Amino acid sequence: MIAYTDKVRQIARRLLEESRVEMVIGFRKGSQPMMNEPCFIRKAEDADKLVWDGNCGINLANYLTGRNEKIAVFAKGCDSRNIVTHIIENKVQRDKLVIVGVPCTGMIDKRLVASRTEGEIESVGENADKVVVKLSDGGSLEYDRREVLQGNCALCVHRNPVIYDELVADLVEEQTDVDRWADVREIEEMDTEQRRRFFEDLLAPCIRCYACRNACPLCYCPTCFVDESKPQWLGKGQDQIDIQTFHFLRAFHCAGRCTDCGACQRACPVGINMRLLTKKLEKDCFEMYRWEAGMTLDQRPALDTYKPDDPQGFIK
Amino acid sequence: MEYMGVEPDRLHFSWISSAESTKFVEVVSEITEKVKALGPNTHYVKKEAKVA
Amino acid sequence: MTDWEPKIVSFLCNWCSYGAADLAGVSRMEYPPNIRVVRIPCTGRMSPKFALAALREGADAVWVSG
Amino acid sequence: MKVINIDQKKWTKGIETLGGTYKLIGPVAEKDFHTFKTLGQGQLPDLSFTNTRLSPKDVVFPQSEDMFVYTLDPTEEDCNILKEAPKDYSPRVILGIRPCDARAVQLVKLNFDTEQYKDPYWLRLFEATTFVGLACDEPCATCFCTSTGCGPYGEEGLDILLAKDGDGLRAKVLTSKGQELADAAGWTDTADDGGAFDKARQAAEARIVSKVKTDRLGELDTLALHGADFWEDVSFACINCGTCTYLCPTCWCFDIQDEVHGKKGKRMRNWDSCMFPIFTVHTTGHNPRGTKLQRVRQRFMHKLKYFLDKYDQGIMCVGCGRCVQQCPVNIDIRRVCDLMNSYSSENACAVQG
Amino acid sequence: MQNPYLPYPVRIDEIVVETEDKNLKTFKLVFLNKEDEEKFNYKAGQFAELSIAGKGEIPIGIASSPVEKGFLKFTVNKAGVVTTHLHSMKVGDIMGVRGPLGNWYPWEMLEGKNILIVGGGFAFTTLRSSIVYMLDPDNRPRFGNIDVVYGARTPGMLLYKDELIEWEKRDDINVHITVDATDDPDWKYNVGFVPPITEQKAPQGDENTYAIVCGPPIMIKFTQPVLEKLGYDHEHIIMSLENRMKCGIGMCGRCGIGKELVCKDGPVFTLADINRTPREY
Repeated sequence: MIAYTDKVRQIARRLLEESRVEMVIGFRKGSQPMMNEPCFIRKAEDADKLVWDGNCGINLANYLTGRNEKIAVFAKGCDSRNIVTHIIENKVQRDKLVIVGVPCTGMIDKRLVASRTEGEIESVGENADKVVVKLSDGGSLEYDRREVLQGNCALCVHRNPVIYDELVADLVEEQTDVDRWADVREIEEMDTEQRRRFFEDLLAPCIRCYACRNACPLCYCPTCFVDESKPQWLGKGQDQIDIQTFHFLRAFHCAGRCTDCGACQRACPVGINMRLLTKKLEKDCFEMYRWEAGMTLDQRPALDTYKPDDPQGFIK
Repeated sequence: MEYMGVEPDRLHFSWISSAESTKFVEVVSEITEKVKALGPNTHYVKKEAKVA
Repeated sequence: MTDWEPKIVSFLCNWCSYGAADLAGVSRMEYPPNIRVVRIPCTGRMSPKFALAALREGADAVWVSG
Repeated sequence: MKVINIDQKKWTKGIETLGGTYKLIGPVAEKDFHTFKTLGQGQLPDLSFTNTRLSPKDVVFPQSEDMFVYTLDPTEEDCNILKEAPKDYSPRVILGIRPCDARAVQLVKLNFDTEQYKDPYWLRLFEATTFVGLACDEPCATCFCTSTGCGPYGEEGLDILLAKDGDGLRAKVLTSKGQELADAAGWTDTADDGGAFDKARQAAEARIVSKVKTDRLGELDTLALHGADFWEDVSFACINCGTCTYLCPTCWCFDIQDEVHGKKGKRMRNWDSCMFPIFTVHTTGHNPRGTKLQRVRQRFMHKLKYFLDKYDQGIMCVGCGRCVQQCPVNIDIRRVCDLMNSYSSENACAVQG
Repeated sequence: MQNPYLPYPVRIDEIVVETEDKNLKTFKLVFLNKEDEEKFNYKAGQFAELSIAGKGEIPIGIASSPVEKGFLKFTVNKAGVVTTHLHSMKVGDIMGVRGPLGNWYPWEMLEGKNILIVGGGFAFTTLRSSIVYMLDPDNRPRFGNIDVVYGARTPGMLLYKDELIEWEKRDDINVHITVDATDDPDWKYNVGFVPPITEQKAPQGDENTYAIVCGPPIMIKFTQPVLEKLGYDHEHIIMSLENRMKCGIGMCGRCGIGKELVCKDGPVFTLADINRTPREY
């Protein structure tokens, strides 16, 4: 994916030069190892600011709503599925977008690399299958790229964009040998009490900064239910029940829409894996309705439609 | 909700037509029995907020 | 707690179950007094937050009926 | 200079003794990072940490705290009348707070301890707390405390400063509160360290490579900075989560909320964040800071300009680097500070947004 | 340490519905403890936090005047959670008041000066407080001419109608009442928006004349050029700002505009002050 940078710059420059778009949304090099910052450029000569590597984990679909310009956006598999969801939900207009597809081989989990590494990381480089960490004391380390991917990327089966106007590179081979729901099954196998304890423990460190919600491209409600005051659904303090209610309800709101892009987990400052909640709903949608979010523009979402053969065993 | 640790019998769904008063009575009785068997809901109830 | 009686918050569709409840009442049928009925215009109005809100406030069970 | 030497045995013994009279708060390893927690009996603070991911500001300013309690039961005589909530203000000691976080408490104090009003909750907790700092010998790449009037061996806001010395610790007692604590713990082994403390300080300061310039911020015109052209670029990536504000040791904004349970209610306060749109929204729906740009600008302007102008005590940032490390989209206060500090209004028109 | 967050308990003594849409009520509050009343020493232009147990607090300008003893008056618009609940309360109910908060109109500076008051809608509360204060026989000689321009959407939306009529009759104050529109054939006062009426009726600005302006943003926006035309410079235009507040004592941080905190350093600012801060109100 390293080689994508040149192509990304080239495409951005051309689109702006030809005035096909007013702005291009991509990434620029971050100020820290393993961090890139989403940015926009409006002038062709700024195209060289853009980069693309294994640290572009932020979901750029987030930055498309509420804009009037004609925009070009770089989209990984998950980003493109969220763009589809946005189009279906009338949040963005297809004809105002130029989607530049980026076939993806997964993003690096910076927390994982940091926790595996002893000592201060100075910089991190990568090639097709290795991640190379340079330490500030001069030493260096190498990891197998597959081993330090974000949790969702390691399990991703839609690495290629599903919708695009042009591509940065040839499509990549999809992973077929992954067990997507192993962690969800593990929780399903617990009994009620264990599950309750499990989630209590999982969500206990939450500081309610709402980074998960704000990083999520699905969470675009003008007023989130946690902010509503008439009625006020939940308290605003550090009460554990309130915290759990927030996470459970947020997950419900993502049912049948979540693409498991991993933005929530990546954004969380205290490292909560709230994907364990959204993935359950993703799994249910897949198993009950054969539905995966954002795969096509021509189909209404599972929870948006009624089919006579929908499962209804739970109804008396 | 079951997944997040609420007992399955604490949540029921049903379909009753406006003419089916007998079914209504049946369902109410059945649910009440089940919940009685389960005992009171002690988890996931917001008690007084516990803060500093 | 021997005298404990469950509180079941019931969300009933105005056109279906609420009608059935009404009919049951008019017909003087007997049923357990444990349900607290919330009439909703349609089960489509139901939202997970209602169910969670009921449990948070101390309901012992939630029943949604169309 | 006289310092107290504390070997490992004395340290363990001292902590144990202190546990009898003080509530002990110290860093503990939890999952994959350190947090400041109340220590259990016999538990030692784990001093092998760079810095905690969350700042220890909650020791004096809990994220949620009760203010008042009341009853809504009309049969009771004091129905609807607010009463002080019972609180614990017993003496406590925070062990191993970093100098940057200790200075942050002093900056926050400017807000809560004013001539006109004093915040009783914050001040009582502050007064109940003895601050035992731990100097930083291995700062992170994101640390820029030497640029913010602090430093890895900064003493402001501390009662005792500890520094690692091989297996043991060296301590410098800075206040009478600190002396009391040292006496209570039995740390009395004073010796002349022959300047080792100062040498270690200089070495640590030299390790801080990240620097920002703040020299021009004071003289720049508020409205010109406010109308500067770089805010759109700075704020673009922001997702308006409250991570930076919640992790920041110097952010103090809060919200007051009533919660009722049955007939009993309480008024409590919770941290709030200028990053959230509802922070400033009026009941009419009008929001003076309705856009992301305005909110991001407010955060940086408050920290780097308004605070400086209001109190003349430097910027409201201690250079701990938490917001830099944890920002999900890598918005870097050092970059923003440089942009602001080097801003010249000549080539940009100051439009109010 | 006195707790500045603790409200004084008060009882609602009287409720007056002010306007025809019934969304504005004036509450007369009486302190339960005499010593609290003595501590609550305020000046016209200040506000207080009204506190309702279980609901929260709201900052409201004090409508009564320091020269009126024994009670406080607040005119409250029904809008949010707290105000809606307040509107459902009855005489005799217990609630809380915390204050007085913020600064006041600069009475020391205004001594011996002519005063123009321009108000619109339900922002007239602290202006009423000011007028009553200035008209007090002890205080009236300390001020020059007093002119008041007050407008509302319709006659039924005017606050304190009885007092307005009384003031209208006096010769030591010029009151110009106006409404945006009316179909009442007996309406004997002005019709038109506040800014043009100000232009017609208000005195010219000079060294010795100050304008106090309080009203909805749109009114303020169009009144400002009118005052400029009349010769008021920005140091002579005094305004009261409104921002979302919680603590009221400058600590919670939300009402900040620039380095000023509206709740503590304000709400009263001169236009010249306001021009020096970012426009975030």
